[in-house]
Amino acid sequence: MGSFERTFDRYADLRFPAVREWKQSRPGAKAIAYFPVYAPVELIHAAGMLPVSLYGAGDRLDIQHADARFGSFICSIVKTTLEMGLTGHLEPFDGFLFSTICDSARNLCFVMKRNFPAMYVDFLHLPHNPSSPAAAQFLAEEYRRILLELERVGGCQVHDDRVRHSITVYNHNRSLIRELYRVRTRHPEKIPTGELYQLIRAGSFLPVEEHTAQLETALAQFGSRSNKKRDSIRIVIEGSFCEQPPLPLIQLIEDAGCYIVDDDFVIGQSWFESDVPTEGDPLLSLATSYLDRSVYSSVRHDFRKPRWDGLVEKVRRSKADAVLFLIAKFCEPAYFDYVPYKQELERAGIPHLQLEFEEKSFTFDRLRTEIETFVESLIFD
Amino acid sequence: MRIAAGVDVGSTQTKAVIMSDNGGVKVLARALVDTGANVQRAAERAFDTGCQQAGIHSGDVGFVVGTGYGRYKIAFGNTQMTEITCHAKGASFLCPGTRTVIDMGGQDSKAISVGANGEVLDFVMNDKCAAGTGRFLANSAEVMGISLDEVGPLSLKAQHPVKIATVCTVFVESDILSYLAQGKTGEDILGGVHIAIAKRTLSLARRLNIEPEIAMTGGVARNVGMVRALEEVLGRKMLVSPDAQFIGAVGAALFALEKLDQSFESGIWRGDHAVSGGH
Amino acid sequence: MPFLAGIDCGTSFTKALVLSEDQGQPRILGKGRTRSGVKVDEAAGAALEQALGEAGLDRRQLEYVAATGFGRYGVSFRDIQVTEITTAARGAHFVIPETRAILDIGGQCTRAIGVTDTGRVKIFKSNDKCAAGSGMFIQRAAKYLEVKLEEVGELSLKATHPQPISSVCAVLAESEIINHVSAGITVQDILRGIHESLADRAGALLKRVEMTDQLTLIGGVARQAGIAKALADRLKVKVNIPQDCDFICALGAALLGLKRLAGKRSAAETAASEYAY
Amino acid sequence: MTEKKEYRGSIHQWQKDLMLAWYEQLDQAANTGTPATVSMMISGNCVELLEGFGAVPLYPEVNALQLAIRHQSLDPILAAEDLGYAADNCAYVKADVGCIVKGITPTGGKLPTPTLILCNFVGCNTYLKWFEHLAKLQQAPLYVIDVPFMRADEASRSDLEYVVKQLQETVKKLEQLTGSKFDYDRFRQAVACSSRTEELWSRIKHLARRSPSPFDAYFDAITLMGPLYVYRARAEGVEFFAAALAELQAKADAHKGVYEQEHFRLVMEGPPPYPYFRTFRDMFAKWQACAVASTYSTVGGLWEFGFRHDPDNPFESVARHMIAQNVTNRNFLQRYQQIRRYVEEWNADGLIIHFVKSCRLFSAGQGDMRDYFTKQLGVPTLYIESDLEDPRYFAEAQTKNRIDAFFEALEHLKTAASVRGGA
Repeated sequence: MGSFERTFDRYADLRFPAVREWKQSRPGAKAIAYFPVYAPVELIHAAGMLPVSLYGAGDRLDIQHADARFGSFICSIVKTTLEMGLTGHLEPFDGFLFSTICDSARNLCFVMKRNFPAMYVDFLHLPHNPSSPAAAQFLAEEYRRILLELERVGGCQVHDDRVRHSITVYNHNRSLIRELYRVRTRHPEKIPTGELYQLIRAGSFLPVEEHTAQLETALAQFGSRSNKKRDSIRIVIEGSFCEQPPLPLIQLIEDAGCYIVDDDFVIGQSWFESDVPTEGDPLLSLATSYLDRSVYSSVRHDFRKPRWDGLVEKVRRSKADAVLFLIAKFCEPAYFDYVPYKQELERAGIPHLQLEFEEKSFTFDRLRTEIETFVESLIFD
Repeated sequence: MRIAAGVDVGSTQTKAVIMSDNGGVKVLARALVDTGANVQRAAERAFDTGCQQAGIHSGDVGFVVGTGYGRYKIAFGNTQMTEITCHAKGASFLCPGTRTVIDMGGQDSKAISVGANGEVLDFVMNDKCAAGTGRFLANSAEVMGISLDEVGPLSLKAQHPVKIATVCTVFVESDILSYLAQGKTGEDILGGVHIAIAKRTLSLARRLNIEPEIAMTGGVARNVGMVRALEEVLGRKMLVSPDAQFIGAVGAALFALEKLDQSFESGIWRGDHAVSGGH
Repeated sequence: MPFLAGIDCGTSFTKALVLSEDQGQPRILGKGRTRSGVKVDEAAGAALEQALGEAGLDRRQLEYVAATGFGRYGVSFRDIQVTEITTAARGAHFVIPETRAILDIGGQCTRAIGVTDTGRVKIFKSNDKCAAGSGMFIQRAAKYLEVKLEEVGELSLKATHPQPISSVCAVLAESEIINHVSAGITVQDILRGIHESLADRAGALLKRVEMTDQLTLIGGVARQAGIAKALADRLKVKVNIPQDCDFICALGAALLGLKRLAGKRSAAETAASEYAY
Repeated sequence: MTEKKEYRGSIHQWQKDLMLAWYEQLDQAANTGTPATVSMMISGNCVELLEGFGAVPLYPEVNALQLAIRHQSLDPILAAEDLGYAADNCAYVKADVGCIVKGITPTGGKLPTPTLILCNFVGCNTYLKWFEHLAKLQQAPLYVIDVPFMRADEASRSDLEYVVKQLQETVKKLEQLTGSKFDYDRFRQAVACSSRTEELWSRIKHLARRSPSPFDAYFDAITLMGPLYVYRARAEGVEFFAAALAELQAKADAHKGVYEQEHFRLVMEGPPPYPYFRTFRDMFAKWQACAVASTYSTVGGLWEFGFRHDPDNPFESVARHMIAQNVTNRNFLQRYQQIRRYVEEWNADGLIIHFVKSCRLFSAGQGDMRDYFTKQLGVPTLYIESDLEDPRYFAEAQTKNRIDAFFEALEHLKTAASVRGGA
């Protein structure tokens, strides 16, 4: 699967070669970077721009300026994102889009605004009250506002059909991702998560059409594999929805005796549970889809169906033995959710282990010991 | 004869400097003792040694300013000032033209923007945990079984400096151990350690407007490797006084001299004794 | 009766233990202990030779070697590697069967382990973000106060007015100690204070592993009388300290080895019998 | 002398009595089930709406800070951490949850299970988690008023409509829960009361422009904040703040300041370290440094720049207050400008940024704020870190050292300036 290793090199490359190539081949075309999780990529795509998800800088950039701006107790992705900006790495982008996911990310939005006054920096308010009949209309308005800004930045007019087309394109892309996840849940030995991860992650910077093609090939290849099934436990990973764990850590988890049968890695790439309807007002359709169709996560609040129910369902659905909380250091939403998650898992008799990581960490001895112990405690009688 | 003294009680070492001003300010003596367990006694020892060296009687000293973390423990001090204020003053005396001070002590590191008259314009410090301080170096030396003085020179010989993951002074030990286990050379490991601290220190200093001249003070200034590492990340040379570790005490002594002609009431002299109801 | 070895490669010391099974009862035949240094494999070999010497055996008689601890993957001649948490649970449970909660205060990391009645790990928590509350904390204090590490325990027992240490950093705690000393507080009181703040930090971990009325204390620091007392006083629990507690993990490893070996055996026998059939 | 510098007029006792009366009402509610109580967050609270039901607000934050001031916050915090809360979770939440689990209350009296847990989400994502956990813990109904964050300078039409609709939904919800009809006139009167209280409070804030300032707009303002959030929309509130204004006005006219001699004027950013409230205050008192303005005193509402609730347009003005007129729902750069106005119009010598690890809403990015004020505006700025509830993060020696160094430097600058001025 050489192609995916290449993908890794490309997303690991902080000069964003894929983005530069895309722009070079389309004079005047714009690229918009967005902070992870729930971003309306359809709108950016419909405006003829390249949506790119910023997933921090991993361990490939020393924080030299950003920690003077964001002090102690702030997660790494916030700092490395700003660091990339302050060190010119974000030069290929024409705008940044942030949303309500957490307080640090929100403040980052406005710190970026101050430090890059020439740049289009916007903040999307995603409703936290889906039970209100007014929420959908509000969000549709909010999407419309953003679309107008994008039209201004791109100097273009975006008609509803363009948006509908983009919705269709992304619906297809996400349905493939959902299918890949289904296959892995059934045959984790066929699709090592380290590999799947890189494949999905590629979608954070590749043009969606190109990524969709990759997913199709991969799906074919994976299906035809016949890898030996190891004596491993089946786990669900929860908590890595924003800042991403280093790839070696993901591989280490499998290496230490776990099959990852479901996860919330780069969840922003696959955040609708079913297709977004293409008929009617496309913005309203996207809005209602966020409210009724998007996957749960610690940064989305819907008091009609608690997230912990979502997690327990996920474990049952994927026939997992246990849950591994893989939480980014200083990620407060994930810290908070751990408590009710833990309570509900224990009520349901599902074993779990909580681990903390930082995107920039590169030695994992302690984590390895904890994961192995966890596995040993489940396999040794 | 107008004589004053400054005593800087640091976490590891206590320094005393005796200065006189008869038409020209000059350092009569400098003394250095280990702080050890009894801060008060350390201050006295340093002060007395200083007086002996200067060949004067402690009674000849007109005013004593105490600084450093142990400053409130100096029984014979007339007033106290923070080491930040004193470092700025001392640096611009020993290294004229100083605009930025980078101080690396045993347990904290700080950066100070200094005005033309040695006044503090702005400062930042790292004092909540010992990450990236002189102690970090001392521990590394300890783990590798070499003396602290060898650390700097060795680090200069690094070919491929290793990457140091942790900044925790205690955890760096296990990092070093595993590198040794991987067969990395002491030079490369120390090189990595020095770069790690230098970068951390610089990112602290960046909170200020770093302006030349940059002076390095504190015990770590004696470490050639650290000076080099810092100059590399800074991209420019620094002023390093041979008396770097005495700068706090010198600053204190200079204030003590000024104090000889000033009244207790003028603002800057509001040491804790001077203020009613302070501590 | 098979001979097995468990080897625990810790950061500072490597411990080896040789055991055999005697009428279904594991019996310890020999122990070896050496500084880990930088070459894990050599240290493991040396410790093992000591243990074998004590047992009057030689290496070829060993049927199974289980490695555990920080350097477990570095033991080239191992049959299996298991983490020191799993082995601690097994070992402690073997020596003190009523063990349900284990506290392991290591050089850099303090760990609490909840154990099932069969010696399986139920849940564990470790504070390894920062050396606060680790054994290092005591080592530094001892060094600073110029007392031998061995004396620390006894001294702290003599405390009359323990002085709390609040600093979260093992290194910065020193400056607090400086203040205490210069405030004329006795070494005993300071050491006890250190033990107590250690006990409190450990208590927080132990709560998370559902400790009930007693705990089993292992790891090098356990040898200090003072910490055991501090734990008993502060946490109001019975503190068991297994004798030569720093061999617990090596023992646990050997015991797990025994299990695996038994497993293999029965498998082999069924295979053989089938063949004979 | 520590007593002397703290403002203690007749209103000081009055303030205590008001808060006590509030706790008594809550205790009564716990025992008898009336009045109805509604849990709310301080920031951008809509206490006016509750008046339409004669319901009493229940502020978990107030309980949390009361505990901290009384040095009782650590136990509940640890209790919460035993439940699995992380060291880096907001300690307000941990203290509050710990109290409920252990049955602790600040006064010893009872606290009711609220009729409704009303999460007025104004920027603080922690509020959502907090109230969600409370609802789970207390088995009480939860409703969220999702307030759009300030992404532009002003609240948009769609923002206002969205919040107004939710306020009306809240009314329906409360009608179901209390079984009583919403009293619109009483609501309008409440809004009218608020606008009067706000006018008085705003004038008090402006008294701090005087030199010397008659009160400390950080430490003393906090004593006045309790009544502001609980009684703003009631006659008691108007009365209380009228008296407060009169007293402080008299003090100002007599040129009486917080200290014999006001040596430094400061703007304070960030919540205070409640577990060391007194110690912290003393560190500034030592230098006769007086806070003339603070952002923390505007979490509940930002009134010194002219906003008032509007009885002729009650729902919309409540919505506007929740969206645009409290510091927590305003964006970071708007906070920069708020502080900038304080520094310039209240004529301060420097800015103190107090980073509290609990509150990322307040603290995330304060390094950039420091950068803006020191490098772009040349305002002397001190940045210190601790926490608003968790006593484990206050390093007394280090904090004192920084504060002393800051004032030593400020003193230099002032003397230099006066010398230049003299020459």
